[in-house]
Amino acid sequence: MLEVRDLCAGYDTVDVLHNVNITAEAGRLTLVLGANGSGKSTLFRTISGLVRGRSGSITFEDKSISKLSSNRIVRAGIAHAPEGRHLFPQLSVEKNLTLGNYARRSSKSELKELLTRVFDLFPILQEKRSQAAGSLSGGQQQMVAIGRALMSDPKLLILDEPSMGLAPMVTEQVLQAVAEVNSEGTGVLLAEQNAQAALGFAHYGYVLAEGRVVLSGAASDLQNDPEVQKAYLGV
Amino acid sequence: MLMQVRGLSKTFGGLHAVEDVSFDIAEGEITAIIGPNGAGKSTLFNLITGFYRPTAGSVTFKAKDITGHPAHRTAQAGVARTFQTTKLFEHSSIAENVLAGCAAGSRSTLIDAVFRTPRHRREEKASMDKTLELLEFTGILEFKDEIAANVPHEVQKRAAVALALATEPELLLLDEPAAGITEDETARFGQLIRQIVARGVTVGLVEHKMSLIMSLADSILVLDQGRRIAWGTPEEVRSDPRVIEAYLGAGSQGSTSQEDGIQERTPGQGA
Amino acid sequence: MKLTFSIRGVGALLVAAALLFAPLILAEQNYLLRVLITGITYAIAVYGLNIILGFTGQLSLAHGGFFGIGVYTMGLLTTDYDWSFWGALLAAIVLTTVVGFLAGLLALRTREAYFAVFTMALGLIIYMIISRWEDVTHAYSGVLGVKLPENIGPLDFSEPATYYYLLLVFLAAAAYVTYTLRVSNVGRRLLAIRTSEDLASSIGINVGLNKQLAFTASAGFAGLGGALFASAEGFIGPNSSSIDLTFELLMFLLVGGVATVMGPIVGTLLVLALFEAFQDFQAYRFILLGPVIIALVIYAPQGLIGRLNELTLRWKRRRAAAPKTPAGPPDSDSPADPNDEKAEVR
Amino acid sequence: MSQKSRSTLRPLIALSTVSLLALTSCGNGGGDGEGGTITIGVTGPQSGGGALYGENVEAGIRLAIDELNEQGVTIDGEEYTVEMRALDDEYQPNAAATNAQRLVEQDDASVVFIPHAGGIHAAQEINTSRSDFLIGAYSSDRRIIERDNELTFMISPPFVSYSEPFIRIFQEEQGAERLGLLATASEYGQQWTTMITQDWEDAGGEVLSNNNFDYGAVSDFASSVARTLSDDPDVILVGGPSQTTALVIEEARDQGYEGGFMIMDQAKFEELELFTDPENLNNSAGVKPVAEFDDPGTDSLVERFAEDITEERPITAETSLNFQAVALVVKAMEIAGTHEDPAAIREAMPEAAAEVDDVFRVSGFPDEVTDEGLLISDSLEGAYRDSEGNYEYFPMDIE
Amino acid sequence: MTLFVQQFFNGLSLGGVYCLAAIGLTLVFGVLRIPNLAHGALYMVGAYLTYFFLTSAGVPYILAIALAALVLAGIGIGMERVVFHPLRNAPHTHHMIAAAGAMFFLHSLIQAIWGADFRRMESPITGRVEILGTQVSWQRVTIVITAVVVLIALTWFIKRTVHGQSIEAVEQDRVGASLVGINPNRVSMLTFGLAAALVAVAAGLVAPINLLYPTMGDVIMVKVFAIIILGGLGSIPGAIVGGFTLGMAEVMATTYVSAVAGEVIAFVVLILVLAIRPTGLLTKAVQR
Repeated sequence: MLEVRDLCAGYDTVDVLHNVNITAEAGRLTLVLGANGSGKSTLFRTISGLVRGRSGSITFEDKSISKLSSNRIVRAGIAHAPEGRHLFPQLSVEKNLTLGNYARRSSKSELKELLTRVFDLFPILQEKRSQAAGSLSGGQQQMVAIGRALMSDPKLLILDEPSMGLAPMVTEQVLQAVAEVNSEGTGVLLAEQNAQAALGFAHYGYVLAEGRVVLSGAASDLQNDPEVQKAYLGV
Repeated sequence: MLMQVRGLSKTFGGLHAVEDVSFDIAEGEITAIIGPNGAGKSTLFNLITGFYRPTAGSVTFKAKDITGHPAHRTAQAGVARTFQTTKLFEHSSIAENVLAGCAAGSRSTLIDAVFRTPRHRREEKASMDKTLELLEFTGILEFKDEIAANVPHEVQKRAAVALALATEPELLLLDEPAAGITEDETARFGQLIRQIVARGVTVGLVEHKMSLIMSLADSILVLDQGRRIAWGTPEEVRSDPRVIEAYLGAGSQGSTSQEDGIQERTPGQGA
Repeated sequence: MKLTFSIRGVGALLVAAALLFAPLILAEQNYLLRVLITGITYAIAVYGLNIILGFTGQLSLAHGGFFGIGVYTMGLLTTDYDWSFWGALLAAIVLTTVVGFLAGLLALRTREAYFAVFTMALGLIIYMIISRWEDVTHAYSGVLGVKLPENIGPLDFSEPATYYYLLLVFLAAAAYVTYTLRVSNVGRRLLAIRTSEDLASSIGINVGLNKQLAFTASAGFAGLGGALFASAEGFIGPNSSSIDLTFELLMFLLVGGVATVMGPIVGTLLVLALFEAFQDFQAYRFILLGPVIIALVIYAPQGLIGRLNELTLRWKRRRAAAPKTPAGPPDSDSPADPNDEKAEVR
Repeated sequence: MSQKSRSTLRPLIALSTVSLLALTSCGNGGGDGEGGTITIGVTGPQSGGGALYGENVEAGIRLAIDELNEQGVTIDGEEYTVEMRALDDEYQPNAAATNAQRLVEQDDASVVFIPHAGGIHAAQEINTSRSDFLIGAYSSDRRIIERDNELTFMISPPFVSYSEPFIRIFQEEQGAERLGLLATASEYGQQWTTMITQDWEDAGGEVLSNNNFDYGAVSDFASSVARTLSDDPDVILVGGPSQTTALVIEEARDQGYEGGFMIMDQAKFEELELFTDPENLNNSAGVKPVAEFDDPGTDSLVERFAEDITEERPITAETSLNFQAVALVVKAMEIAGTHEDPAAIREAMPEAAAEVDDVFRVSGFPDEVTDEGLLISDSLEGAYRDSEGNYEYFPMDIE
Repeated sequence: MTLFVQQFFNGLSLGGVYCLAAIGLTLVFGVLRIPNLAHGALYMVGAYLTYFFLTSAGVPYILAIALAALVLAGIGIGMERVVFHPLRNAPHTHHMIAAAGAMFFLHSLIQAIWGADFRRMESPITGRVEILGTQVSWQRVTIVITAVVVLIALTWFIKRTVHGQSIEAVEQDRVGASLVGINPNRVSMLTFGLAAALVAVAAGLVAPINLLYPTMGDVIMVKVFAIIILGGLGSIPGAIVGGFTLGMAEVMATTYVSAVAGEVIAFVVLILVLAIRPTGLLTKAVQR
């Protein structure tokens, strides 16, 4: 569904990604592992159009999206819950969520359906629906971020380190929800540092190190691969 | 101990970014700070260098308490730093950048400059000499007249170090010095850091590139969720289960079994 | 580096020579000499603006006000209080410096747009005081008969050319201070602050103190310019402290080149020449000049001198067979902020 | 890279070319040699808040020049064409002085009309020392002629002339006691206020709180009006630009005020009538409308103003007084036999006053030019609009 | 007491006008981080456009204001495209200078078209109404009512419509806004257009009790800056509270202290606020 080929990208004089190749299949959960600074966020930001790639191609459902602006990409069916969440802090949870549907402009009934789906996934958000997003706890904010991405009814959901800064129990909860979304048929591209927990849910995984893919394989295979550890700890 | 950090904490609106962290930086050594994303490394850096004011705890440098001193005073005391996203005076030439570092420590006033007093001329000469020496030392002399924004990233990284060194620090703190440069460049950068230590400047660094850290650091401080979870030599840290857990998640025991289906890729080769 | 300086040096020398011989060339053209005289007093104030805007990157919109304080100190002291020109000149500098210092204490707690708006309010308050405090400033009635400098030996300053040369001395001093700033440690500290306050403080620069000093000096120059203006004109009114003046000064600086040594004088004289030239368009000249200002800001924000400096640098580098230039950043339109990439938890 | 630099340079090149061209053109702005042309210089506000005022002044000068050229101007046996050259000073004193000098040096003007006190004062710093030109001062600030500047003549009657008749009308004839102050807070308004305050009190009246405010800078003046009315005045001093003054008067009437107004000479009845219901102006004293004069040239000028300048607004004293002054000054040139020697022209002015053609006698043409430069007319009158809306005119002594 | 009631209504109508003018400025600042110095000039153009539609085109008053708002919105969008869009990555100094250039241009343009004359725009709304024992003109009542209606409509637009929400979203997080598919370019244009339309309404409302002249916007601009600083740059509720506060303060200071006090109060407030709390009184401490 998503094909990233020979992608190079970076900021100003910094090259972050070097010839990255990644494929995310429809309906599967694809994991991108890597220590921080390995380029996961840049990869995701390039896919969702926040950063322009320098070379290489990105295709989604056989159409090139590497030249599209981010609003076009959302409309094409890719939703990105970024690292740092980037919520609208002073708007209510519900507003944040409905804004997630901005590109889709769904009808009222569809919107309601999508909203119900998010609230089913994260019941706590229903309780807090009229609170300002900025006033929520980190975990709840992460749920809003995921929920907002889901509101565009994406074919591919990109999640960048949803567990960052969260307590282990909350992480568990969030990852469970991601797995649930995936099991309902939405493709997921997930970046995680917390490799072990995530590999349990994933179908396929890539390991990034210093802007390159150094390992890839079925999640179950990666789970106990010492190379993964090496990529993280530089053993 | 050159620097002693005791019980340092910082909360931002209820969130504990750094909590009760203690460690030492020994003179003439290289101390590294590592940890997963969001572990509080940069916050710790900012606390030590006076960009943030700690909520609790103390920082002692050369037996003097510098807790909560503003950044410029910390720098004047002998603690220099670089930034995560390389910061340079990007519209100035590389040489002017380093000169700015010299300027920061200079005592001369506008009066001196206007009337070209002996002190002024002496300092100007000294600054220029020091700049050239530092550019040579960091290996970027040939770029001295280039505008900082236009030089390759590696050169910028080195210029940032030269700039920091121009303030004649005793402790140099590097925030992700190897981010965004290639492996070869990283290796060369490691050499530079060793040379800096050889000059008599103690080095502390935050870094993600484990290859660099493991081969360079004398001691490593590992943070997770704002707390210190390990502090020791590279070997100690590497085998510390808490560190492995922090990085890889619970359940990882660092199994050594290698199974089929894994393609190893060499860098740059592509699919 | 040497070559660059020599090219810039030649340019500076040309401007200096032109200014030096202007009274001889203009001979009986008192009007052009008058434009030059006014221009130079403005330029001195622009050098002041250059210190705070060019060297620390803060946009002060109070400089029309500071100029006005200089104007009125000179104007009132030499008339109502019968001070000598020189005494009043000193008083004007001291007063604007003090006001600048005090204003800086408040204003510099803010930054960027806030600083600009704050100083704009400050400038307007100064204007209000000058235009409303009738008992002291005579408000709109203005002040008549501001003194010219007392003669020094054979120098008779009532002679426009002589007064012109006196102004030239002050102008040269202002330019020299700017030059010195550019190439000295003091200026490097300020420029460091302009590029990055964080980086500046990380190398031990006391950002607050240096900005305070720069703002103070900057106000002082504006006051000096104002005082000389008052004396040159003889009659003064509240307009000489208005916000419009601030914008004119700003335009002079921008056209000439922010943070350059020759920019203020070249920009001031060029724009004034334009204003005079476009007099025939009368009220409608801004239909043309307005877009010119906008185009300048968009296409040549570094100003005339800044642009020339860049070109000489580039030319010089090409001659010196510069080292391979690395590929520039891609022409990206994305709102990406590299800082976000590795943002720490807040 | 080079492409980019070229495009960045273009505006700069354009700018410097334009300015160079402009500078060179500065040099040859002068007349077509000797003999043919007399240039009358004008520097006044053409842009900014005072632009209309400047336009009115220019209109008077232009109309006079057209008329003069039709009649023909002969100096020392030679035919001349009169031209006007006007520059914008945005009401700024120093710009006015600069413009004056430019007009003198580059356009060979020997007379420069300046319609604002600040500009006149600034020009007086140079017109007898650094340059040599005659100032046609259109301002009623008496300090202008008190400076002993030999090359100045004052076109409009000093505003002090209005004080005595105004006070007579309201205090003596109507028995008013309480004077409210609601004029514009400009230099001029303040001077007026100071004068009236003193004279009113000297005559035994009471002056209430000073509520002068800047007519040009306040976005809503209802509160100043309300405050003035709360003191319960019998008569109120108002005045500034006619249009704003009309609104102030209207606001006061709307708030229920029924007393009288003393209208500063900057505002004109004929303009006030356009901006507010004329009934609001009943029981007010001010400047006599130009059209109401029955001098020999009045009707023709009113007509020509409507034809050549505009029909949208009536002609006012700003136009008519400057119209007269130009005729006077050109006549003085003819008598003096020179258009280049300001001192000689100035000297011939008293004599010229009697010889100007009737067509230029419009609204109280000066009968006398005093040594200090004041133009005095015996036929100048003020106007009082009574409670029925009829105008009565009263003589004024110019002092 | 009557004086107070009278002045209260004066303050209310002045405040309403200030509000409408200030909200646009604060919106532009919130979305683009630009202090638009040409805002006063837009106000002036808005007044002239209303005048044009009312007198030359003979359109009814309220419709004339609406048309003027529409045209000015177009001008605002044009200004965003031509002047500010090319400068989006430039330092704030450049914006301010470019805005000043635009301001000078508009002054000259309007003077070229309509001349420097003062113009009086007669409002078809005449007469007075007695409220609490004082006479209040219908025009002022109209100002207050229209201001309130527009403010409510604006709030509804911002809070309840997709386009309005996109403005708020960009204001609060640009990256987040891009990620939900909001085109920041379009939001910039929308904001500029909206700001211009609002300021046109303010100008159209106040024109009948004031005069039209090319520099009429200069005075209001400074006041409006004072208001948005008072309310916190970028805050809509701040602009509303600040607008009414300043309107009321000005009127009351003029009434009970002096005319000069009324004129300077805006600046004094501005300096005090910035001295005490540089980011504005009503802003919450924003996280960095």
